[in-house]
Amino acid sequence: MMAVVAARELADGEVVFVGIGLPNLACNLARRTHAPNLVLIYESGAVGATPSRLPVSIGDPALVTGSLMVCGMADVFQLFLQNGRIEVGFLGGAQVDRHGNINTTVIGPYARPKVRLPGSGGAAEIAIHAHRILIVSKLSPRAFPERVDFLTSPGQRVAKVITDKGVLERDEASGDLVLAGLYPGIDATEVRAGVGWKLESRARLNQLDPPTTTELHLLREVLDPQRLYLKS
Amino acid sequence: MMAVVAARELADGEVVFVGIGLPNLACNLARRTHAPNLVLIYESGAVGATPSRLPVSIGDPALVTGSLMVCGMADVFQLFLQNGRIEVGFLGGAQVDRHGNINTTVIGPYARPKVRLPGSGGAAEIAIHAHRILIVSKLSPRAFPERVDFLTSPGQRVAKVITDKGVLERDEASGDLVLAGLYPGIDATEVRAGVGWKLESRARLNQLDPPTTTELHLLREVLDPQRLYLKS
Amino acid sequence: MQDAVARYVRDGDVVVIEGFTHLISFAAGHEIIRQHRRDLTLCRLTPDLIYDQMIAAGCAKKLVFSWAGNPGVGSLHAFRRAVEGQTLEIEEYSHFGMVARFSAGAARLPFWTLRDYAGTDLPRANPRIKSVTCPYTGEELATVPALNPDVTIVHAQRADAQGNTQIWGLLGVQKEAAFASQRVIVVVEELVDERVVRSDPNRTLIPATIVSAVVVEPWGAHPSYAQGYYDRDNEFYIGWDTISRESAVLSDYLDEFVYGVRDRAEYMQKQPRLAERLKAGEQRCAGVNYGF
Amino acid sequence: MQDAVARYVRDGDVVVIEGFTHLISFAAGHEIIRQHRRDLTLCRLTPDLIYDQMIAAGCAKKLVFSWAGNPGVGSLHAFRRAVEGQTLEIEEYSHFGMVARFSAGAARLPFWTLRDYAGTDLPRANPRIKSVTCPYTGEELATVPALNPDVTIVHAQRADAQGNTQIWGLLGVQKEAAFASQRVIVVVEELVDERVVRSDPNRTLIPATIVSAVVVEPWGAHPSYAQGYYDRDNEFYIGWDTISRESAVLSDYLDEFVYGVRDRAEYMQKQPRLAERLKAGEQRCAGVNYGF
Repeated sequence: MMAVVAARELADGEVVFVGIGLPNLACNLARRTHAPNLVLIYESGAVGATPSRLPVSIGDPALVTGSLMVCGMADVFQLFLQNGRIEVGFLGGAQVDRHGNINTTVIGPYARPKVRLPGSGGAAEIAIHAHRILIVSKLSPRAFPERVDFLTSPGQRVAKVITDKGVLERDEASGDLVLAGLYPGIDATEVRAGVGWKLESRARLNQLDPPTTTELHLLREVLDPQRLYLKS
Repeated sequence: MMAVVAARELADGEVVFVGIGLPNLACNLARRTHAPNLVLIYESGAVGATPSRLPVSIGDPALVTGSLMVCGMADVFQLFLQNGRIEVGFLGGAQVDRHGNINTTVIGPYARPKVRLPGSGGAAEIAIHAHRILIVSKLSPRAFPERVDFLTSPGQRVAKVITDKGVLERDEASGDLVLAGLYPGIDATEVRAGVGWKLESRARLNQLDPPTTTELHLLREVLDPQRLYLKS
Repeated sequence: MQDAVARYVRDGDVVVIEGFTHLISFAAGHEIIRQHRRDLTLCRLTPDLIYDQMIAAGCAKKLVFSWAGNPGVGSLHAFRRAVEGQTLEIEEYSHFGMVARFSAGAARLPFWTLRDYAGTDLPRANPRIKSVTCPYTGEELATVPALNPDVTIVHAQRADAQGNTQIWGLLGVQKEAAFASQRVIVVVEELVDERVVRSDPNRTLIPATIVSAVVVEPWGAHPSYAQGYYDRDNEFYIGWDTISRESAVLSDYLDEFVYGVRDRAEYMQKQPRLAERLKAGEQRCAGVNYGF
Repeated sequence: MQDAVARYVRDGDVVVIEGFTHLISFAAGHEIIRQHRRDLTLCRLTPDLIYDQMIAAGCAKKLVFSWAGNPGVGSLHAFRRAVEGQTLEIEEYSHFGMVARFSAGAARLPFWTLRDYAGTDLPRANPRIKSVTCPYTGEELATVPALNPDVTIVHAQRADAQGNTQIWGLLGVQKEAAFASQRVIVVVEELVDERVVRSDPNRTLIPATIVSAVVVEPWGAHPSYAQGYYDRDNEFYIGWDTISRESAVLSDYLDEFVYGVRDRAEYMQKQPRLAERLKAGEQRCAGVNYGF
């Protein structure tokens, strides 16, 4: 369901900066349904990739073979990202707070971390330069604290947070994430239980359509038949 | 003779930033005599070129075909020149002054030029970054004024000025160009007559050997049979 | 070409036709002259004959450049007349300065830092050359401001219909100029299938995502050249010295070869032996394996 | 490889083994472990398994990085143990910050300017992230200091005997890291004749003029990959999670596959089915014409 909702967020022809896992699945699902001209850019330097297998890493050789352009990483960050050429960026994180700020650096204090996470990678600059950020993350009070332990990627450009139970949006007035849509059969209280602050709701909540048979078929039989990323 | 003297200034294995005309002839003469491993870099981006014909421009396609590397101009200026990877740079100019400063910009005041020359091109940064600058220029009081009308390329790194009558060097103590060597049959007064300031001499003047028959053969029959650059 | 210029090049624009000796779009320059564009700010490292023609034709208000000569020949006479007669504004850098301006523009930074200009008169002639202090070492370094053209025109060997563009041989600052620009017109020798581009993605210099229009114009770079397609027309460069020395002769040249033809195809038909004389020989490299 | 590491990698050096997923020189990392180098400052965007191994083997005093994980799998456990146990110094940037540090080093500038870090905690965690004021617009922009390693090791598909090195597929920051470095070791799948390099000069990423040593080491990037030669060994990356979770198991791995072999050839002989499983398929592009 998360991959399906994420896919539906992408408009045809958009330039998307994409990571591995669910975002990659979502982009490829969108390309095979309503957005055949989506341009996928990976921070590894592959532009317009059409991978013949599910890439296991953003540096997978399958992203190179048959792509439209392969450039160095200085070009990726300067000419594409900083230049403002990326419309959508996907991010995930160990923690997402009420402002949409993301932490992928440490749990606990920086100097004496309880858990050392991988760090920013390209996430800081993606959050700053992509026009619209989509976060994909499963709900839990730990993952959605009121305030992140470390602010790796600022939340200003976060458009939506696609969770396993519903969709949050950033409310422009308050700058807070608010509940905007619910998946079939899910109640707002279930979403609130997975969030570490008092989650407000939009006046009118979207009821999101369940995956179509086409979407399910593509995901399960074509895009990820080995269920590498489709665990739920 | 100028091409021969310039060629002899180059040591085997050196990395040379080379322009068109006599410097190019000199480099190719050196490559065929004592310096087969000279690496020629052109500001157009051709590295290790071995042109099959005499290039008419520094962007000649013959510099590309069969070269070791072709890179963009941002790389030429940042990764090679500014990085300090260029050992020798050749420059010429409408005016060279007593400090070795070069003018390739204007004769007369900048705002109301008597003669508008092409401008710096890469000359300003070549003069600043190449470890050793060789100037090739014919003597005349106009071409060697006491002070250039416009300082395009600073003279600090000028090692020698190779003229049609003798060789000047930069004296480290005074910072002035001084007479260092004479061509066969030329008198010091002839050189002084071509210079617009009181030219000092080294205590001991070099008497430069005339071109060998090999050198002359290579220049006239192999490298520039149509006498594009060998006018004198 | 007519449509692309009509649509994307406007009076008063900051226009860049780049290409260092290689891949200079004379075809685009001629079309701009034919469409009587005015008050352009023309930017280019080496104005070359094409800007000399555009200056002579009255398209240019200002020239931004780093080396204004006829390479391997001598002066650009229309340029010299305009500067010595003070009818053309100029803004002058060195090559590195111009490259840095495009690099800043392409990276969407307001300036670029370089070690340059110490001891030269260039910053006095051009107050836009400034300096910055390194926050680590305290050193003073030169800066130039970003250059973000309204439109950049790039000639290339090949592109697909979307504008994914591949270039080999000298690369100049084509990539930086294109990424720095609001609009990009790509002019190619050959339109190829997307599969050709995808078969060798490392050769792609400009992606379709930044391209406004693709124009197919074989021989569109003459008298400049396209590696693998045709040689540089050195005779033309030498001949330009004579043509451009007198305004009247230059004017006759424009009448015959620019205003007097409708497009590049007619330009080539007028000179039937050109193609034969300049057509490139064959020196094809082997491909590499992109398999995994 | 033994000679190159003995000669060019010294205790206390700032060492870079670059390659973004692609072309990571595991062979060089293993040789550095075998030669018991100590107190190294290891720099790399993505430390990957090779730095995890070098950290576990005690080579590293400090790690400079931007993303320290096992790509597509999870954590680098030796790294995590060292950081959580505070036995390893770290200096942390984002990817763009590391790319910018190499770019500055390669251009021999003391710093690089970027639009980044506004609103993040990274500058608080790393005081070397500073800022500069644009001399044109007055904007405040982030800066990072240049990174100039003592030695950079680059794996590549092919080079000639002098070190003119060609790479295709993902390019990472190989060029910038090499140009930034005092010494450069190039490790290649294949040594080719200079004529092969000269037949396609646009593919050359690193020129011989900056190369200290060329080492021929087929399969030297395994479990990373070399486009056109062999695939990434994803099974190994997944398996590393188990191996590295326990110090003792990791230690056994090093004993068997690093200390227990003399060189990469022996490493490959120990795993006879590896080559068969990972050998690249054929997807060769056509060549282009460099004639004129």
